[in-house]
Amino acid sequence: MADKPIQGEKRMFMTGNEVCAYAALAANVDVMYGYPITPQNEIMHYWTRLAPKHNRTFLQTEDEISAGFTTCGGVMSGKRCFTATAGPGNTLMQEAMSMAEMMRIPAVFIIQQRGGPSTATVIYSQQEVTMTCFGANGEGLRVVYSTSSHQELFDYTIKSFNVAWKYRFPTFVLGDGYQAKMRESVTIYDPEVRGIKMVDTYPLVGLPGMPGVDRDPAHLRNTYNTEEELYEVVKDLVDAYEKMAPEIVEHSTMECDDADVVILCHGIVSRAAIEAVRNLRAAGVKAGFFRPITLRPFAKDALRPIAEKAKKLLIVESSQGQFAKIVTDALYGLTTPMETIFKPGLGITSDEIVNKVKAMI
Amino acid sequence: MAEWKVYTIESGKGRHSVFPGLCKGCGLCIEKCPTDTITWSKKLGVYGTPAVEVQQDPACIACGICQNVCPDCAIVVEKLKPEEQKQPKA
Amino acid sequence: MTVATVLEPKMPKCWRQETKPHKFCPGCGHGDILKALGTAIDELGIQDRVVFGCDIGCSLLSWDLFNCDSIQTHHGRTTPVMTGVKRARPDRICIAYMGDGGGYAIGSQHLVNAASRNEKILVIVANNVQYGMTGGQMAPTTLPGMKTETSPYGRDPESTGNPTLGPEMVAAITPASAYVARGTMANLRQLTQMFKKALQNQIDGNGFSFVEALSACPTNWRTNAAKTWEFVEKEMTKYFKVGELKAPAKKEGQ
Amino acid sequence: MSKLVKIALAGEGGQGVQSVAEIITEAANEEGKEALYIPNFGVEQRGGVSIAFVQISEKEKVGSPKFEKADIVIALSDRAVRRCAQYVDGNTVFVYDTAIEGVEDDLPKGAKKVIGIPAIETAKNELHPRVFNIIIMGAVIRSTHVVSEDQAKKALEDRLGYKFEQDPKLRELNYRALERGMQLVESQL
Repeated sequence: MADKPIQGEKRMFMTGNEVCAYAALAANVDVMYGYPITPQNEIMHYWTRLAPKHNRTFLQTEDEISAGFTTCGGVMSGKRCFTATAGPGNTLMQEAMSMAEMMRIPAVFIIQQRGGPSTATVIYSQQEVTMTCFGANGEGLRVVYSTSSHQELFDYTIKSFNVAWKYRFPTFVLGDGYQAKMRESVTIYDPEVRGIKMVDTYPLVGLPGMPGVDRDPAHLRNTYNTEEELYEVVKDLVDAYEKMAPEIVEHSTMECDDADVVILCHGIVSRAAIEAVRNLRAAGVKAGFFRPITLRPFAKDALRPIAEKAKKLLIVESSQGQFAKIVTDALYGLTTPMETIFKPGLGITSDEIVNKVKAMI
Repeated sequence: MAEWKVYTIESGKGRHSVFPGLCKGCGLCIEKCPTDTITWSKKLGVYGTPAVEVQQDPACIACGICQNVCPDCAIVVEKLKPEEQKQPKA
Repeated sequence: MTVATVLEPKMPKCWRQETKPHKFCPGCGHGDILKALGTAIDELGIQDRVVFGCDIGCSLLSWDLFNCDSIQTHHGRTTPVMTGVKRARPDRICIAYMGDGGGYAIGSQHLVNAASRNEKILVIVANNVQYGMTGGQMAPTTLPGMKTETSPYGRDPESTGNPTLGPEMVAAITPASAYVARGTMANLRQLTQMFKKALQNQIDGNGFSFVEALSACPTNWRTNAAKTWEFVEKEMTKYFKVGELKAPAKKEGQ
Repeated sequence: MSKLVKIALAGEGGQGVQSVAEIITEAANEEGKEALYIPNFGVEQRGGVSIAFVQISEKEKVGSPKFEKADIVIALSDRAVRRCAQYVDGNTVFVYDTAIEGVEDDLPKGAKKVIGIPAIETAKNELHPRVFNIIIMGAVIRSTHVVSEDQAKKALEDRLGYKFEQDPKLRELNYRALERGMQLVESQL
């Protein structure tokens, strides 16, 4: 195709919000819907500058409720669509996200976490973990990637569109205000040069032919008449989710084999943890590190043997135990002692982790 | 109650006072002054940008528009008694 | 001999001196609009009865501007929060203060329904034709052809519609007992009178009161003072006509 | 430069600290280093001090974007001097402008070194107030060696080239500002 917005590969130096806009372009996204909220605004700003040059479009809606539902509408009409939000906007958008779970709408949501509860700060946090994984009424049948760098923002935004359209579950890229606003190097690329084929999209409504004559009409719904009927539907949803989980679950580890203390964290905090493990190892302390990349589904099977072998675990997060709940759920029954650094709405540095680990041994 | 530093200049019919601790240097008053007598000052306002001050020439007519339009209440204009008024330079 | 007196800034009495200078940018219209509102509150002598609510967006920076009880709420939700206060405490004078995003986009359903129900509150929308706090995105009020961060090639009414005419809409759906007007920061005496009449309408228990105030955002418009005034007085008034749209007659015996 | 350099640049809005941070990190990126820059932003910044957190590493990816202690702190206003005390420890070089009044008691006591430079005066008297932040940029690169002088000039060219084209004197002015900034710290390091 002549109109490839990104040719080959290119090292760039930019903000994370700019990275997301480029990734959506590279992923061949058709439409972005959005409503202003800090710290995700620049995703819209870059998209509205780039998109028209490649015949892609944008709609600024009247609020996040509308941004979520227009995204669902765009996706059901067969287009690759996404939206981006944060904090109170994420709260409002849960209604549409829950419809996407129920109706298997492959919409992509980029969340740049800010402080909470309420309006709180526009800066940084990891307090949207519970909401992004399990928000709204339902079972949390979503895919959530927690990224830690601009490279991951680019890679996983592209991947999100493919996972969403292959498995038909709403998919989330969970970033944060730091990733949104900071600048660092990133290599952007045309997915094809890396052997990534974008999964074909297809319409759920507006199909060719006369409904009732040439084909059945598409009657999509999210309301059911009886308890039993709903139970069957949800059971099927859960089965499909569980079947998908082993195919997409991701994590990464560092020096866990002989570790006395294994640090557990996700997202941008893992950068501080990697630095901490390096410094601790240099000081002769056997520290290791485990990081889930998908928060939903969670890499339980990979974590359990590591946690069992470690002498101690340290959970580190910029929230008050939202991540720890996911971890302790996965580790139910194990007795490895566990300590925590909980800093809701506050960045975490490697020094803090190093000092804590030293105090634990 | 906060105490505000104030610079006062008498010009024409007015006693024109500016509170640099309130002046953000937006310049809205300069544009609205019907006699073009308000200008940038060497004194700095609250954000480290120049505050405003009234000049002798052209002279102030004490209309109070600058005080009225200032979004920060940084200006107070008082009308001088006839005997106190300054004549503009020729 | 003259008695030496310490000169004080002439702020409305109901402004809280300790929080000044206020947090708005240089040349921001909020300062002027809230000065007019403060003057109206002073002249009506209602400072102790006012409950002031502000939205998110730059209007939130007024959360500690007055020496009045104030509530900073969520984006678009100031109207229902103040409705809730008024319904529970009808003796309070409730003012919901927001920007054009909070009033005409995310909070539009609340504005429509509060107006339809003729809630006895005052809603003020500061209209600066874009989103200020989030960095200058297109708003429902953005003028055709105007460039913003999310309409970088200029607002195209074909795809994004025409500027929302708030007071015209509110006037159409309210009964005769509502007060509806559009003022401007370029005429603060008139704006103050509008606020006084709107507040009096609430005090009299007549009905809904709504004032839109044309405002300026030199920071995101990237205008100097001269251009700022030109835009407010010439460009904005081409679309947004200043004046009263609905002013109920005084009740019998007043 | 050592393996990783942490810089906190702080001033009033309009002093240009954010653009200095941007130019330096872009230059470092061009040299193949790993650079990370994050501003304080949004409500956090309104009416407050503008701070740029910069980290530049020889090779490895940079860790968390903000840090507890900086290798070098540059404070360009009285509020910035006070706000930045928290980033100073025994390994920090603290640079401030000598034109700032009333901060004698607020200068950090425990810093490795406290350096006063007359950047504001130099900009006003010798060059032009507009290139004040380029003087600061010179001071930063000379005291940290995070980028070479040549790369810094190339980065200026990339960013301001279109202006230099119209007025070549501007290029001279910017280069001189960069060099003056380097000289100002040179003798005190």
